[in-house]
Amino acid sequence: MTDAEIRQLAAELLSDIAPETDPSSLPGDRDIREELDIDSMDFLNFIVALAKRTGLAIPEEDYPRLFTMDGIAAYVGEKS
Amino acid sequence: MSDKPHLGREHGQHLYRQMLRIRHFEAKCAELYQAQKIRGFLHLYDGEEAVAVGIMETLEDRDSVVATYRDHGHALARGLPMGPLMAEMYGKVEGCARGRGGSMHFFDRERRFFGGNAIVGGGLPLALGIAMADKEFETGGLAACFFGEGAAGEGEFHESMNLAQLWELPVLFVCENNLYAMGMPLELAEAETEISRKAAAYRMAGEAVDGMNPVAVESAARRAVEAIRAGNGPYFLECRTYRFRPHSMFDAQLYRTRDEIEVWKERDPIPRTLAWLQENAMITPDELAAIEAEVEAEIEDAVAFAENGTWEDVADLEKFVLMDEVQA
Amino acid sequence: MMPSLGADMESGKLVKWLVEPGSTVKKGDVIAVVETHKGAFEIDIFQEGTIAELCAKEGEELPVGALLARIGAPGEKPAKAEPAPPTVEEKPAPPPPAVEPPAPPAEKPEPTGSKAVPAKAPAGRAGRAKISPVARRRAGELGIDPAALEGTGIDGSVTLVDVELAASRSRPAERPGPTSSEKRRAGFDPDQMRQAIAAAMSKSKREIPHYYLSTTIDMTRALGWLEAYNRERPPEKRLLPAVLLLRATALALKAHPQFNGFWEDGSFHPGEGIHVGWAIALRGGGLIAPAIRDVDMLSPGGLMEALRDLVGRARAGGIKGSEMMDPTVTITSLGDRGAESVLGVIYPPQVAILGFGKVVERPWVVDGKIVARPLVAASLAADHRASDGHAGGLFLSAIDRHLQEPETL
Amino acid sequence: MNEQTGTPGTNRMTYREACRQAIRHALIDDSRTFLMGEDVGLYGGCYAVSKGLLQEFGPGRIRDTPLAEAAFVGAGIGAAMAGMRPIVEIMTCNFSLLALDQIMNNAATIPHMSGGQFAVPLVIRMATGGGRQLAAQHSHSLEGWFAHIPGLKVLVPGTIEDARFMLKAALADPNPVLIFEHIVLYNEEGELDPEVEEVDIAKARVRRPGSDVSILTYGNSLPKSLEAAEELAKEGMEAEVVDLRVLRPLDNATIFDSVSRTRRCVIVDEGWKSGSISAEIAARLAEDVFFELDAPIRRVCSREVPVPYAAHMEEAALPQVGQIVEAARGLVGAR
Repeated sequence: MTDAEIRQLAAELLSDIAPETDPSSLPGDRDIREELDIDSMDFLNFIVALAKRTGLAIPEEDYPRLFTMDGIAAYVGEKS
Repeated sequence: MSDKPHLGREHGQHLYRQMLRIRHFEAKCAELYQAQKIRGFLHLYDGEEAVAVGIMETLEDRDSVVATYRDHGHALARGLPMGPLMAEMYGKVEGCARGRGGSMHFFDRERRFFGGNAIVGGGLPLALGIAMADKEFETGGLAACFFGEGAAGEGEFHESMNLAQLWELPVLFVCENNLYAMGMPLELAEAETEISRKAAAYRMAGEAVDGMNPVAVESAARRAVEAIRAGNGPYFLECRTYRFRPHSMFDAQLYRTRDEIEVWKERDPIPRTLAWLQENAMITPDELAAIEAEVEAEIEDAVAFAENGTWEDVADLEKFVLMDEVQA
Repeated sequence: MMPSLGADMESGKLVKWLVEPGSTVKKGDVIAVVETHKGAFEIDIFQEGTIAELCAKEGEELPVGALLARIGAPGEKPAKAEPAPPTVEEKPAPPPPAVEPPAPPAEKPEPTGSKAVPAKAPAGRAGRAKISPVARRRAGELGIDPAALEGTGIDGSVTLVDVELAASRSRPAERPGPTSSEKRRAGFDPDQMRQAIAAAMSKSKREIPHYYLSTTIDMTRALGWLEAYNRERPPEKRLLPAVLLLRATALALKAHPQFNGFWEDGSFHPGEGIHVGWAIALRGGGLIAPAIRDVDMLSPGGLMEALRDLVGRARAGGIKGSEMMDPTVTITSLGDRGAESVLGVIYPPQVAILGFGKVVERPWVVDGKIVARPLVAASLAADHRASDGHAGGLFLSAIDRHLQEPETL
Repeated sequence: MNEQTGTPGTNRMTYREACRQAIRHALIDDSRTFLMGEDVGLYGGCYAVSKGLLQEFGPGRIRDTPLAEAAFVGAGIGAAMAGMRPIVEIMTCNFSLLALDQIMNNAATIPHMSGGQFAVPLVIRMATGGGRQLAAQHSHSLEGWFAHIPGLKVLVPGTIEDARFMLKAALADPNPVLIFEHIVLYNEEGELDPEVEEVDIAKARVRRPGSDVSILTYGNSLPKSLEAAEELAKEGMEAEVVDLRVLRPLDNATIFDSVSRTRRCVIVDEGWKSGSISAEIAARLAEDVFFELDAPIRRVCSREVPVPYAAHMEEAALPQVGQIVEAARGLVGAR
């Protein structure tokens, strides 16, 4: 997946969780949890979905790398 | 009327004109009532004109008048302009009470006309209060209070007579004794039918006078007013009179005979006064014609004034239920 | 009798009899045709029996209520041709075949003297529920059927508070009529929810004498256990710390039941089961706290599933009314973001609410040494009518103790 | 000045003294004002309200009248129409019926009927109410009757402050104003706020704020209602006590506001229920704030009997604290 595809996927998954937001317009360095007001359950659901779509395991200790769009893009790009 | 040798030509004509104004005005009212221009109760003064005219001749601007529901004569003789009176009966806002009172409730603050009162006896206490104010403010004025002989049956009459005399208030009580309280004959209503004698019971000065004779009424009223202004307290005048027309427009007159009415009509003050003026060469045919023409013109103008009047805005219905201020 | 076929019908003309004396009739049979100013109508019957007599003649104009025919019991002989003396009536006239509901059964007399018990069945007309004007208006606004609510007002009437409470407990999605889809999302109207929260919280602060306790809990062991648990599992099987907080609280409640239940009618009523209301913040504002039932009996994995399901449905507007009514206690947890501590407002008629702040790394003294530890501030807001501070302290301690033994959760 | 003055030098006084001070100051302030009525002078007033005033102001300003209610009330009306500012005292409101023609047919109607030409700036004071074992011709509360009549203002001072200052506002008003002083209140004593020098005669007042029920009342039922509110407070119920003060025109705004907040209402009125001011208030609430109500409106009124003489019977006939407490308590249901 390209960087853009990863970002697009992440935005799609996030907008399922926070339907009233537009994650694609989010600056890449902002904490999605703050910006999209998603809590730990939402975040976990995002991880579940992301793992399913990318086939990645995403252990818990990696969660902090997935708090920003830039982080997600880098993480998924690197692992896949 | 030889007992009034000093009646001048001008004054005699004036009395006649005043009575004629009332008579013809009311004739017009009766006509307009049947044409449904005037509604409600309409009580005509026909036959009693000499009383109002004779009394009012003796009053001054500073004096006050409290009238009854049969108040057309009082108002006209007091000098209320005819147009607003007619407009009042039409119910127009240009009426002397904005069309609020109608025939029975003429008011005119400027001319100290404290209203036609449609509660028999209800006006007497008001006259007392007005007289108290006259006394307090030392205006020298008096309150002339009209009522019928029927009022003598009311407690308010007796309370007021007593209090007026007790406090020596400047009140001229004018009893218009026309023998019937609506349909109730005096002799069936009162144990003492000489109403003026009731005044004596309260130690009040008083007398009975021929109410069909304006000159007699006037001269008695002069004596009364003089006594009151001298500070002697109230004075009681019983004016014996008669109304030729029914009590109101819807009255079959079952309580009196046509003959009785005819007998009284021979004493009608208006033709009698005219006859007297003519006998004594105090009026020329031209002068008479002029008076009649003037009166007719005034009535015509009054009707036109009323016809051209306007209806009060319904939005003002509650206006003056509570007053915002006391007028100066 | 001549039936009233409309409010404006005063009389009718009998056009035709379709039965004759001796005819057997049953409910629903058409027996005559009546002409009215609105046209001809067939008259059917609500009784069984035999036509004893036709009293009205064809062509006759009769007022509403006039006798048309007499019906005897099934099998009864018709009257003889000559008219019976009018004073001798074998049977009372039949009831009019109108669409009146049967008279309600007589209410059982309420036992007198039991003043405290609100009369449940109102004594109003025909068993109609008593609903106060403001309650009726509010219920209309909220789309709630006030007649279905249990009234706590005078004479068992449904009052404003009853409606507000019901609104805050149930999903007001079945609101009839057009809705402003702009404002509504996932079955909740934010304005209505705000009103419901306002009502419930106002009532709470007005009526419940709260007391507050708090303690700081070292989460090292719990989170360590959780990390190990999650490490072996794919994301969808992993647990959130909330599961441990829920379990620890539920187990502590088993030992401290005075915090699990309701204050009603002037006394404490323990809850049947430990059903924890989990406060869920809705996206864009608002809050609901539906129950996770029998938390003490669920495994961590089962609880996590229940929690995920509940949060998902809450966000989607699919909470059942019963889930709103069930909680015996409430927990509000701020998760991994937000404030460090929270002091809750009890949800009446519950008697306690637990508050957990976000987990923070702070200096902590362990064995005389200052070390960094993940800590959580746990608070208890409890109804002083139902319990006292000492018991509350013991309860909080019990939660702490359970969190130190995560493997037992 | 006399035994009702209270402690000299302080603002503590009885309701009676407050009424007297009000009259006294009115007479000092305006030479057009005088007091007129039965036994207001030599006798000092049936309830001793005007005691001492004859000596101070003389018989021209303190006028004893014969027993002629129609004449002296009517004279008051006439004097008011002619520029004076009379205070007419009717010994007890039962006697006002002898002057009802004057009050209703003249005072109340002439301003409107004359098309606004004649105002009637008159004050009529009368004693009202029961509780002194004066039996059925001296104990009734007829203020509600008079509140029926357009053109009148009807005041019911329930506090020392209102007794002291309502008269001034009434005399300043261009309309006929009736003031009903409750006979039981005359002996009530209280402190006057030295800051207060006048009161309005338009608004009801919340005498005790509360959130759970509104008790709407006036006159001698005010202290009873305040006492009832204290009782209720012990049970955790906060009653708001609204002193109506003015029965005509009723202050709808304050009444509606209070009931809309508490959503429950008890009206306490010493008048009878049938066709009464309490009925009027209940009707207005039903008309205008029906959808704010959370419980039926309750009324605590006098029993529908002529007030009897015997103490226990009189007590049973008049509204009492216990009934008010019970009525309010009954409104909150089981919650």
